[in-house]
Amino acid sequence: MNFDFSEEQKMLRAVARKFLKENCSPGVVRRMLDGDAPYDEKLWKGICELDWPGTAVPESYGGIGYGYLELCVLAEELGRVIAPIPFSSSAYMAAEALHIAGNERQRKKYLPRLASGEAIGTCALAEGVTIGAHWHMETIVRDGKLHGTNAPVADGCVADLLIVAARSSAASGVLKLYVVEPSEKGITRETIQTIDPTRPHARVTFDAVAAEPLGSGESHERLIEKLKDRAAVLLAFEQLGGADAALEMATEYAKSRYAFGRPIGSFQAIKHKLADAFIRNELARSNCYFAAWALSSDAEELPIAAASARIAATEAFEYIAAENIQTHGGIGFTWESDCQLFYRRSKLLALTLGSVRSWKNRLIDQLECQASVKPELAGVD
Amino acid sequence: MNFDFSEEQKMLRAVARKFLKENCSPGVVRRMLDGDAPYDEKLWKGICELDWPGTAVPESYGGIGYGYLELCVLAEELGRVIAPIPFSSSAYMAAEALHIAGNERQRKKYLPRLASGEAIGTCALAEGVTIGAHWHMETIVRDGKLHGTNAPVADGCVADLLIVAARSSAASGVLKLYVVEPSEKGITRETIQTIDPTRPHARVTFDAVAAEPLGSGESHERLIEKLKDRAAVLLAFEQLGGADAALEMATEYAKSRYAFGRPIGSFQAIKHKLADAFIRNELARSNCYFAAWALSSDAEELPIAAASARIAATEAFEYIAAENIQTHGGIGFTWESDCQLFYRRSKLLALTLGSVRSWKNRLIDQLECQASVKPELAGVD
Amino acid sequence: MDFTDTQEEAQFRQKARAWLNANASRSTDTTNKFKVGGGDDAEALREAKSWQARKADAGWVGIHWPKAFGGRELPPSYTVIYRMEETNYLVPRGYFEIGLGMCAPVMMSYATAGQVKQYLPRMMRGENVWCQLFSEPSAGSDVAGIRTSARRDGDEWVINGQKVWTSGAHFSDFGILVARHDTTLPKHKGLTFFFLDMKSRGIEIRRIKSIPGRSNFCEVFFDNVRIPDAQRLGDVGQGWQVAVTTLMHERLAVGQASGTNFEDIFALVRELELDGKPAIKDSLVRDKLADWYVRDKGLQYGQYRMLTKISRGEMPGPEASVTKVVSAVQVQQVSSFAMELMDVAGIIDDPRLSPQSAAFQLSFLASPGYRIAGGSDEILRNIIAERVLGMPGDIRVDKDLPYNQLPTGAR
Amino acid sequence: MDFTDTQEEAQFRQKARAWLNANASRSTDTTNKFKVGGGDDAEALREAKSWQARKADAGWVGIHWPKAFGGRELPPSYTVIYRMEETNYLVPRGYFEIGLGMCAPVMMSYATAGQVKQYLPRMMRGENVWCQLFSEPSAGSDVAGIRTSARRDGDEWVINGQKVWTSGAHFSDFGILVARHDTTLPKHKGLTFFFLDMKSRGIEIRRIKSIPGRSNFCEVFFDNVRIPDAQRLGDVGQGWQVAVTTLMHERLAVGQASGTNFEDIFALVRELELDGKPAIKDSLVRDKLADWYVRDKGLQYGQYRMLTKISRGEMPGPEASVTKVVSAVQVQQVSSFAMELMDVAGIIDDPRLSPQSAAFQLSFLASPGYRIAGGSDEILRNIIAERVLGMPGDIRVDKDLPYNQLPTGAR
Repeated sequence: MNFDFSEEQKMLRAVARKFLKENCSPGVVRRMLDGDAPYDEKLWKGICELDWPGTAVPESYGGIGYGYLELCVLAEELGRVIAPIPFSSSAYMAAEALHIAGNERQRKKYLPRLASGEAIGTCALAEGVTIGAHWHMETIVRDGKLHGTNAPVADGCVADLLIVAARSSAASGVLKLYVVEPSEKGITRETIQTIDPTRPHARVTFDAVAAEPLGSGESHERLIEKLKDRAAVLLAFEQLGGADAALEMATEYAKSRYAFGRPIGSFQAIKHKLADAFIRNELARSNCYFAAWALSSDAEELPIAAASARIAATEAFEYIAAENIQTHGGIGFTWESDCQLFYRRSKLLALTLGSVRSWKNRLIDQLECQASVKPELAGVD
Repeated sequence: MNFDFSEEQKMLRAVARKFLKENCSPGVVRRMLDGDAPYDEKLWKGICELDWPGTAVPESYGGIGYGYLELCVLAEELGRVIAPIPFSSSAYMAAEALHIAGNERQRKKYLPRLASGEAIGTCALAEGVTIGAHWHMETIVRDGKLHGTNAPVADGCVADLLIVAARSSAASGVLKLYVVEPSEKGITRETIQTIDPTRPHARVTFDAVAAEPLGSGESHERLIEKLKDRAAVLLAFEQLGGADAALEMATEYAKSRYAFGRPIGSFQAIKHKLADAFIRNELARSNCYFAAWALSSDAEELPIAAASARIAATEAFEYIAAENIQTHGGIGFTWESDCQLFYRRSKLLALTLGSVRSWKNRLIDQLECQASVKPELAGVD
Repeated sequence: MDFTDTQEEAQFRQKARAWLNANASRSTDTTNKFKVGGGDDAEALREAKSWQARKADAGWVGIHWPKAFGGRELPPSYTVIYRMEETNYLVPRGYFEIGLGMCAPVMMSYATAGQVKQYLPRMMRGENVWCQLFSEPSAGSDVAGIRTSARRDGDEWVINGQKVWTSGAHFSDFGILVARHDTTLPKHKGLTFFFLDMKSRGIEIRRIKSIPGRSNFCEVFFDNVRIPDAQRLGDVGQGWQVAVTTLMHERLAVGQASGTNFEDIFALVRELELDGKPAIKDSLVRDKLADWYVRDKGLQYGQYRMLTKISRGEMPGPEASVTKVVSAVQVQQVSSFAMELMDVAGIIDDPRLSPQSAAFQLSFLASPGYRIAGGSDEILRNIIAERVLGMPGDIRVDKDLPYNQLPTGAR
Repeated sequence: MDFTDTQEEAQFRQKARAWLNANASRSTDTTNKFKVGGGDDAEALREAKSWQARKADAGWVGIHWPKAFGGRELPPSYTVIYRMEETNYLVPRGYFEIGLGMCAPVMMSYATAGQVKQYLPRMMRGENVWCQLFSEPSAGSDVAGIRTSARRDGDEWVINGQKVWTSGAHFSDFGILVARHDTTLPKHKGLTFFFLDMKSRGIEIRRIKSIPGRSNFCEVFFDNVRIPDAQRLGDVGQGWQVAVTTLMHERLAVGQASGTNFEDIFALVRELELDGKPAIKDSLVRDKLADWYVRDKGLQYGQYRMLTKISRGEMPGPEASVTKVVSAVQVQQVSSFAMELMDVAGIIDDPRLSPQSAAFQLSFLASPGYRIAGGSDEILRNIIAERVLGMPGDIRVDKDLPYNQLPTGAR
């Protein structure tokens, strides 16, 4: 039993934390809130120099071939500092999509650029989403060309490479992933306003855009599920990191802020609130660890593990992001306070890849499926 | 605006409270837990002498014709003391069923006996309930005779009069209410074990039992809904009374119990818990008052009001019944403590007439219906 | 048990409604409901002042005030009736409530007859806007912990320090202020109460930007601001008692935290689809909707109960804290859940794209403020436990110590 | 990151499993899972003792204890491995855990070599059962507030007072006890620790009946009970420290509150119908199931993390409080919700009628106890906040006062 990260992975964490402390202070994130930059270029450059985008990309495709546990470590650290960079879009989504659905030529062509950070990739998976009364998001392939609108697409305006989920217009309606270069004719990209401007999202419109299907052209329904499961684990680590950082921020404040002649952290209303946050974070951490194991070992438990990690981490981060503001009181509600960074990001991450509702459905579906196969509930045994 | 009980009703409350304090101490309720009596005879006699069972029965049928607001007041007071008597079965259910579904002859025949308390009535409405793997509860009428099993029937073993919901075995499957005297041949009644022995329930089996349909024999689907709505308001008042009493018990204990050299009520963990209970009780009270108005004025808002009162009162009573034990700590978990009386009763009442889930469904159905009729949400305006 | 007005009340309500119909437009369900820091430009202020003047001239201001102070001396329930009616109309809000609800009563109790005559009529007609200067950076929940100092200098007081969360300070003409005149006394005993001209020299006002963006909250800095001793309200050292009575006057207010609530999400789920069915048919949605409806109605009917008390001449108790705790938390829950129902699109807060003009997203960003402003969830639970249930107070380490010897941590 | 045992651990686990297979029957999912105050008759006790003797003889008791004390001196992780395996079998439980988990370590630390030699082997083989006498009617959460007195009389101590919630006192042969030897000292300083023969003259034991019925908890009354000074553990006045270390030894325990949990309700909703559909297709049910699954697994994986720490020789911290808080509350939620799903039939707790032999109803009645016993929800949150997060303690009014001057209310 060695249910923990290894010493090497912990060293990677220490290095990452130190680097991010120096290069991704709250001030860096705030610049995104107050300005128009699509991401922090200096930070992005820095992590590219450290080869982070290539962490889990095999060396044969230009990565450093560390593995997914290392990527989980980095995700957690990036989550802690609410990093304003397109890392998740590029490393968890686009590179993974190429990795699991691309053919050899496509991998050779795109993965090295993504691994080095020279190119930023993203996925546009929104399918059949209706926004408001008029905006139905759906992308269709007709005569080999993409048509339709996709939103919200993370980093859609800056991506050098788009992986788009689109359904063929034929009666079969097969869902496939397509790789698109945004320089193609017929693409319109515009930033849309979201609750977390530190991670900009776009609406991308396709008007007869040339696109190449990933892989050998079979249906990707199951691969997209797999892609989401895998990315969910990494996003859950980002959430876990954010939840830890928000709890630390609240705890520090509760210890140092005095009211009624005593630290507010000596009031049980505050203590127990933060103890509850700690409990949620621990439950999230344990589920995340299990999911990291499932991801890194390509275990059959991945769908269940990913959904569980996602549910627990969403619950944890949303709770403490809100209660961190409450612990701070009025000052926590000001624009100047860093509390809002966690609050915005927690909700953004909670809805990325689908709401917790959709993950709960996936979890129960999988558990039902498992239970109908085996008489007893499966587990690690 | 006079959204409160009248002075006369408050006087009735004061009298009732005094009477019940003297005649329904926790010791009286505990005797039911420890013994086998189906109800407390002395208390039942006492309230019959006060004419409580006839509170809302018109004088023409032997009642005292006060009205439903008065019955709400009594329900709340009986709820406070967790009264171990068949009042709800007889007054909210059987008498009401006769009142709204019976014909003149049936009312004349049965209501005076119920109003005086000379007879105890109850309703057996469980229909299509499946308990465990083998027990499907359903009563059908074949050739004018009742067949089947019904459970749980409150006070089923002591009732002198059963009102039974049964479906005709014909293809129409019309649901009707039937009045049955338990002395009829073919009836078997046995007490079943429930979580609250202070209000015994029975399983009643009908084997070709002679029964008389209430009223003129039309379908009673809607009348049964109405019967439940009306009874729900009264049960909500019982829950409200119980919730208030449990909160008072917890508050008293928290003020007088010392730990760490101070009253435990000075710890925010306890204070805020009980403040939360107070909030729930207030929300329940306000919803109950509205439901009392709807019941007493036969308003079209009754279904919504009844469901709302039931939902709020269930939430309130279940919360404080559990947290009252928690506030007491170990002593609250002992058989000797009166905490368990509230805990058991709160769950019993939560499931009587159907779970809160079924009431939420009824509420939303009604709100949908209302909204599709009116463009704006209705309310008291 | 009924909702019927007395004959007099019904007449009054009818008149109010008639006047409102003639002078304002009715608010429909969800239109124009959400405004961020609405009316912060000069035009909106002018409109508000003009509305207030018409309203005062028509007799709808100071309804329950003594005639001596320019009121109609009707029972307080009439004020509530007018307010209930007014909530159904689109009228300027957020300018005069603090003046009329808190500053006016304290002036009536503590100012001289001459001062009352000088200031109240203009306040009623909206010619002057008033604000309230209590909270400080180091004294939020613990209001009595304020540091802003008042030093006596002959016939004047010299004020130094900083206030925060002062609503509308930037468009206010006058304000009421608590300051500390003696740091060697225990915290509640060293306070003195004043009113002052917000245009006085040495006052600097900065708008506070909050999470959802612009707000009407301000920071107010005092740099040797001079107030005549004649503008002291109550005795020297009586400031805490004066402040407490001021806060009690707010109890007549009808209203909950603004933001998306039951009716908004009810409308949403009647339109939205989930798993191929109308969202309102989904049992999780129904479960939550029912809870929210019941709480919403519980608060509304609770206000009827409060109004009934007021009609009888009783003062409503701190039970009003219930409304604040329940509604603030509910706004956060409702908005958060609505966003979840929108799934990946829930993050979009562009009013042109998101349902109901992104009202849920906006409420989500604004809701943390509701849970803090006007008494945090935690303080209100303390109030309910102590003042309603009679539970013992927290252990106090700050009651009897001289203010300047109180522990303040590393501040 | 893996769940693989080392080669040695794997061998050990294999041996444990083989022995258990040969000596006990495997527990299936929900059968025989719930017993109220199980094994309280003589026959069950005999069986338990016989089982324990076999287990000890086979080397499965005291796995990580020093060889000098009769153990195998393996790393503590081996004890955890054995326990993990044992949870899958139907074996007698509830008799020896306190003795081996709490009394034995304190004896090893504080008793003489002769005493250890005299008592430990019999404890290991189950010949003697031990209990722990800490809680009192007026000292539950506040254990240091105990009143039971210990008066020195020559070479003996005379004990008077009452203990409560003593698990298994009625079948115990020995017990460990904290008592107050001096009421003029502050509460934590006037305590002294002993072990004693539970058959001593002057001890009266009464079973406690709890909400769900019979329990193994007892009240123990002391009327001039005499204990030789040689049975004092630690110095006079050192009782609190000895008690605290005793409580810390419990941390190795693997386990959650018993009672219905995720797997039980998962089985229920796969059978039950709601609104004409399988209950498991209902979105409210799914929402709750998912939460419970995730919490359940979070605790299970948390135990793997703890085991990993133990394997490395680290002592697990007070994080174990998380398991207790989460699982106790969850049992109450799960059982309550399951009853709601059964609708009107949910009140029936006849094992012949209600699903899963009325396990949910029984859990509902038992669950309030889980939230209190072994540290209430509130105390555990304090522990997490203070010891894990490093937050300040509550304001203490009782630390330095002499015990006999502490406020005790009306008692």
